[in-house]
Amino acid sequence: MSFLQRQLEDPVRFARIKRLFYAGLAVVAVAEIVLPRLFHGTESHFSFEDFPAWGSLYGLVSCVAIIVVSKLIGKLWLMRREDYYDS
Amino acid sequence: MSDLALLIPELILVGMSLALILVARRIKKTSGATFATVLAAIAAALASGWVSSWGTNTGFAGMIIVDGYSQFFKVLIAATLALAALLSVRTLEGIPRGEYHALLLLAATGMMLAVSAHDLLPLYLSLELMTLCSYILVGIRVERPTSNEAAIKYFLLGSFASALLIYGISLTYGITGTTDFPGIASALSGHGPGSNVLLLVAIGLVAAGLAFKIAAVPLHAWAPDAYQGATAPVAGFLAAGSKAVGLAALGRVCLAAYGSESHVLSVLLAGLAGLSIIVGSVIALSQTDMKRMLAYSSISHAGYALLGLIAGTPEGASATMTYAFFYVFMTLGTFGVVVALGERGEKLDGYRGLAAQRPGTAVIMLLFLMSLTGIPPTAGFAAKFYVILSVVRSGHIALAVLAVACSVVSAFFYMRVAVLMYMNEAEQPAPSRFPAPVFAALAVAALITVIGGISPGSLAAWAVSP
Amino acid sequence: MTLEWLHPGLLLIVGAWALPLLKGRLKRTAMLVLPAAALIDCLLMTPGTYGVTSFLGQELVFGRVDRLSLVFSYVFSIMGFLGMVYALHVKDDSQHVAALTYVGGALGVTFAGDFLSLYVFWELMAISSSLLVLLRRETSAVGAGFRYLLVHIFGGLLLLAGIVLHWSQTGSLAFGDMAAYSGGLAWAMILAAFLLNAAVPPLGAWLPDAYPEATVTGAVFMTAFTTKSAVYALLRGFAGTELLVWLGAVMAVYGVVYAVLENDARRLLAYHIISQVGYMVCGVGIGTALATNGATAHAFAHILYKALLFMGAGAVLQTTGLRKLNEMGGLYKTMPITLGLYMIGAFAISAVPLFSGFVSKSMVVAAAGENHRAVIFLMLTLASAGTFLHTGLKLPYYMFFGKDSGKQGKEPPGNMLVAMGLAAAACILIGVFPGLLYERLPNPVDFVPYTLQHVTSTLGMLGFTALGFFLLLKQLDPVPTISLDTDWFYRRGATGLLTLVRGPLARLEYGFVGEIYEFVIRRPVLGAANLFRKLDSFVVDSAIVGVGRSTQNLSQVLRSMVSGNAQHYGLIMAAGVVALLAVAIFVR
Amino acid sequence: MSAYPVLTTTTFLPIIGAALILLFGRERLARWLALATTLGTFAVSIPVYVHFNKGSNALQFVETAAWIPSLNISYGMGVDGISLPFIFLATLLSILCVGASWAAVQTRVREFYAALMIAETAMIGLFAASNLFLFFVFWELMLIPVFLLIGVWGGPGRVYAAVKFLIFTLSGSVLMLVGIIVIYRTCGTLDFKALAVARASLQPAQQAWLFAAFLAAFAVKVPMFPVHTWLPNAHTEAPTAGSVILAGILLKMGAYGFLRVSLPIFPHGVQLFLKPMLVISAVAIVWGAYVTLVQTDVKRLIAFSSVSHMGFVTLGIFTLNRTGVEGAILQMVNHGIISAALFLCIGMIYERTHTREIKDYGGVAKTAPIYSTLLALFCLAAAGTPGLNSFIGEFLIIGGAFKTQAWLGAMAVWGVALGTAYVIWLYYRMVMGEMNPALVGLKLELNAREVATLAPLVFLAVFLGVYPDSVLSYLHAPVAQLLSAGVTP
Repeated sequence: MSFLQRQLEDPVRFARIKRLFYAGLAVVAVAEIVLPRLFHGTESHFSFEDFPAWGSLYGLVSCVAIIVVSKLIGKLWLMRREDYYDS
Repeated sequence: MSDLALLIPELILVGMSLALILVARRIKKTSGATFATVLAAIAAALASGWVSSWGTNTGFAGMIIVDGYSQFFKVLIAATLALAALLSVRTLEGIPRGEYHALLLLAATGMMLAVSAHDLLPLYLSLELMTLCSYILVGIRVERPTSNEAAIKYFLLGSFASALLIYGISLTYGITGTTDFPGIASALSGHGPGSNVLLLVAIGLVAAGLAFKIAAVPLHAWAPDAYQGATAPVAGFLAAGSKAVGLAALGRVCLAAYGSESHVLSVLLAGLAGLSIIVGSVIALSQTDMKRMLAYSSISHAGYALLGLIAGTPEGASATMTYAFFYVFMTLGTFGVVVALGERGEKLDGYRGLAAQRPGTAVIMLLFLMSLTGIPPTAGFAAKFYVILSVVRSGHIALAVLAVACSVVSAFFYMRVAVLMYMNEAEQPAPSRFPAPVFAALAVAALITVIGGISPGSLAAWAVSP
Repeated sequence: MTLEWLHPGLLLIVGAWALPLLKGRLKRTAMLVLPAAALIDCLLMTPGTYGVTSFLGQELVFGRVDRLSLVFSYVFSIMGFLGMVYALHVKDDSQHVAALTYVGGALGVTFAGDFLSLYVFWELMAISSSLLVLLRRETSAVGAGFRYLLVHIFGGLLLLAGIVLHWSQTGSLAFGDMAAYSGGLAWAMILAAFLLNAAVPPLGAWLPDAYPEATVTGAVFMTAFTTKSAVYALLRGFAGTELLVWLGAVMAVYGVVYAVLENDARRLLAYHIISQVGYMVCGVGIGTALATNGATAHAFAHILYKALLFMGAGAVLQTTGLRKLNEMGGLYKTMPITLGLYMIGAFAISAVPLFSGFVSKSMVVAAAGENHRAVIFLMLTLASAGTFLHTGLKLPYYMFFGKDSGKQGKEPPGNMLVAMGLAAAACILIGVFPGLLYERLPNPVDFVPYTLQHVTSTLGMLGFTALGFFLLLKQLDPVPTISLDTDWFYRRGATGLLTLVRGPLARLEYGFVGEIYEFVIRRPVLGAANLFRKLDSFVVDSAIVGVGRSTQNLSQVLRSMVSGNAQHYGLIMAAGVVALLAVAIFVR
Repeated sequence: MSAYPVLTTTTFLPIIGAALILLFGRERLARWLALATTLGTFAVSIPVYVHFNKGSNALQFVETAAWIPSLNISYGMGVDGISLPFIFLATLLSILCVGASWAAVQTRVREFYAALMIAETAMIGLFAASNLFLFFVFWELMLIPVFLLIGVWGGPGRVYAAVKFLIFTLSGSVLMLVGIIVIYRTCGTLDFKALAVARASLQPAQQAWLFAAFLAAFAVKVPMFPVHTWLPNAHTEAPTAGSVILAGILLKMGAYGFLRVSLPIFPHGVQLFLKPMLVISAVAIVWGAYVTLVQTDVKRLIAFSSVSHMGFVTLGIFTLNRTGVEGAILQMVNHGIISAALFLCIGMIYERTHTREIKDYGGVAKTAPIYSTLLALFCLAAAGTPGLNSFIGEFLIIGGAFKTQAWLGAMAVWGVALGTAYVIWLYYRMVMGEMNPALVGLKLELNAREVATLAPLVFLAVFLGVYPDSVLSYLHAPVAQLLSAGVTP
């Protein structure tokens, strides 16, 4: 299975993988905007789903949101916990 | 037939006692005297049966009556005498055996006369005979100061009581002009109950005099000291016999003579009974001397026995008779164990670890204790059942509850002996084997205690009130 | 039990207890044959009511066979089979007995047509599953198992109380749609009991507490049955309960949020069980045909891929003994097959098109959309993004890639790989041919998962989630390895956020159930208990014993009054006589 | 119907055995005599179960003989579906007691087995008595043997425990004696069957007092809430056999008294006292469970659990509906089995470790798998796990309670919850977890005799769990009769 290893450890190849990844993302986003409208395949329940590249945006936002919020909660908890353990 | 024929049982006892006194000096071995006494007791019992088989008779101008009631108690007294005599073999070192047994016999004679007395005067005389003998019996161990002290106290208080009794009798005579029971009854039937204060006083005094004999509170003070001072057999003899006789006399007086004042009587007796039960069982809790504890227990038992008489009915009287009968055997049995253990038996601590050393004795003792507590299947339970039944019949349910409540208290001190016997380690060496007569006495007592528990009915046909 | 119908649960339970008698190859065969037989038994069943017995004047139904119970029975017995394959190498008989009993209990619950038999199997599951934890035999495991057992017994009693109350109110033990009794006490208690087993917060904390402590193979079983049988019970009794919609949605997010902070591989997955069950509970709550179908389908798919994920994590734990993410890393070199199979599971749970999660989860989300619950829709979508973030990216990244921890893992035993392979195959099969699953769902399906918009938006979402992940990772660490960035934090002298995350927070999560247990159950109960004990000995007892004591004291007093000299006695007597006379005269 | 007086034989065979043991019982012989007696007793009782007619609600195998003609009190025996299970239990547990004491009792063996046999007679007789007088006689006969069993062969605090037991029980029973006498005075009979009719002559107020009087006796024996404090001492200090008899049978005597005497004879009294009885039963359940939770002594823990469990029984009885009462009786049997089994288990391990402190145990499972398994079974049974015997009993009782008043049911469930907690917790601390160093090297595993002793109880716990009708079927007729004729004034 040295193939995967090579892909990951050789910086050149790794950089290529990253470029492919970004390219893929772009393709996906575009596809999401274009294809449904092209083929009239929209069966969205909510207006906000019709926003261009809704899925991609929401994915990004929610990912960030989750990480930040969770860490925030973590922090808040920590404060309380520390008090808790001191008392 | 001659009036004397009615007194055959008494005559037998008197005769034997005289014989013993005559040959007293010759008697070296206890067994002879014991044997003679037991023989006389048995003879007297049989004779009383024979005499009463002629039906109810009065003699000596109606002063003596022979009926089922008297016969019942006479047999009981004979049994008391025999058991006491059997138990005495252990405790006669340095005591003139002949006189001792003669005194027992005379006391028994007095008891028998008392139960068949049908007139206040012979009642008084026979009770005096009994009491005088018992004074000496209590004090017979001259070498012991406690014994003498006990005798003196008993004598002083006893004469006080006799005075009360005779005073009551004289008052009664003053009111009714007669001392003979039917006479009194007929005289009283004239005026309404409670009308005559003097009569009430008379009744109170007579009741007090007789209550002394059964050691009912508040006339109980003599009993503990007397029992403690006396030898165990004598104590047993007093506890059993004196109580039986006192109850018999009370029963007859209440029913035959003062029947018309039954209301006052029942209140008096209820008071006596209640007080005796409470005081007896409560003070017994904190005793350390076995005989003293039994004295207090006998006081409370006097109270239980009195419960039957409160009703003032024949059923009540027969309940009391049953109680007295069973009580005699269980208390004599208990004293018998005390005797059997000798010095060790006198103190409660002496019973530590007895079960491990003498299982048989312990079991018998446990039996008597159960009976005294009133736990089935023993005679004591049957007795309690009868008296409480009669109390309930007479409507004093509160008194019944009090009685059973106190029986719980009594359970505490009786079972403390069981605890000592079974649940403690022995501190003293095992008691020596006890002589055959004592064993016989215990066997008889135990047997009756068990039979009385298993078939209490067997006695009922026989316990007929006057 | 009627002859024409054999209860698969009974088959497994009885078989389980026969297992220890067998030896070697024969035993291993039996281990596989039993669940296989159960599966065949279920497949051969035709809808109807079987195994009806009368008891206490009530009718007990051990076999209510309809589309709903059938589809659950299929997946349960399949899962039983996979689990046994995965556990084939384990030597400890009692684990197998417990596991098979557990599966049998789940099947029993599935086919129970009345509350009494439901309760019986319910308790059976609780006990056997707690054994799967206890049998790891480490102090931490015993503690967790004991807590797990207590929690479930509590739930069981809640259920029992509800059942008995329901029985005494309606006089019937039949288990059906409870909507008619909605709002009643019995209804509430039964619902609460079901929710507890479905690990709905705040009643769900037992799950991440216990599952990571279970045996490697036991955990695989546990992921499948307890929560999903609860989902079944909810579908059966509480479909369309509005409360469940919100509980489910919250649940879905709750699990995701906790997963961020999680450092223990199996506990992270455990939180994702909660998140995933959230979808099902939400579906049950929405209660439309599509929603209940979605819940059922998702349960079906979830059992398979979650088992696969736990198998993967278990394989790592088994071969390397590692459970902390920050200790792992670089395992892709030595455990590529495990990695591959795990990723299939990860894609499935993340609802990547062509994987089972995609075709099931989307039904629930669509149902939420269908009856215009925008907030729910968003929450569920967010949760699925989070799912991908952790199960699909974070976990594999730290476990298999990331900085090489130097731990030399090796591929797990063959039977484990086979089990994982089968599970993975199932995930793909369902993903590619959703019809296989759809035609077995309780309600007729006209749902098409593969629409352009759906596929593209899903891909977009997943892709950009990944983007976000890598961006934040970059922003977090100059060097793309986790342990280095901790070094970096230390060097920067910052307050060591991650150490805090890994220290107290980990403690918080390990302690979480412990805390609930401590403050909600143990302290108050034991406090009251101690109080009562004191009262019992110092008040009640001494009150009664005091009577006796006082009697004895009275006796002492009276005794001391007995002086022993004659004149006092005489005085007493005289007084007594006077009293007697007074009474005599008075009472007339 | 069998030819010979089966009940009398069953009842008095043990006492004959006791006599034999006392007369010529060398230590070894005493054991064998006792075993033979108990087995024989069980054997002669078999015709009762064979010929019993479940359909009838009347007393069966009736034997009567004149006893105290002057009071027209007769000796009467007879059983119905309510008393039958307890005769079975008594005869069975006696055998197990002999088995359990085989090695445990080494001092004064003769007296021990004699006391045990007398106790057995009392137990059987109580449940077989068909009139109140005999009932009371056996009731009291139980007192002294158990008193001795606790006080002589018991643990360190045995004397206090024994005396406490004696005084508590006696205080209750003497009031019952007065009650009996009052009944006799008013109704003129003490025969249960006759009383069912003659009770008409009891005034409501009188009935209330009578109920109170009998309550005093029964409540102490059960024991119900405020007067339960003798129980922990007695159970804890008693030797294993004593604890088994206490928990297995003696506690049932009180509850049985309610069913046999109070409900049929004082309907008005029952109605008057209904509320308080239900309340103190519920209190007993919760109170007992709480106090149990924090016990540190194994035997004491199980003893206190009896308070809670018997609370269930009285609760069931006073729900006065078929479900509750049948559940209560079933639960009496169950508790008899389980608590006896638990005491046996504890006794067996105590013989090896000589400690009753829970903290001295732990990790027993590592060396004693069989023991741990059996104990687990009984613990689960005690916790009311479905499939084991307690479950159905508790289920029915709670059902009955909910029928009466919901909050009672809630209390009961709370009791079950706590019950489960303390049992499981006990098991967890004793058997699971790390091995207690003090136990290392001890041979904790059971031997064949002990397994044989527990085996019947294991069987019963499972059998009654899956087939409770085996007991319930006996109850339907008499309970129906009790509730229709009895409770309704």
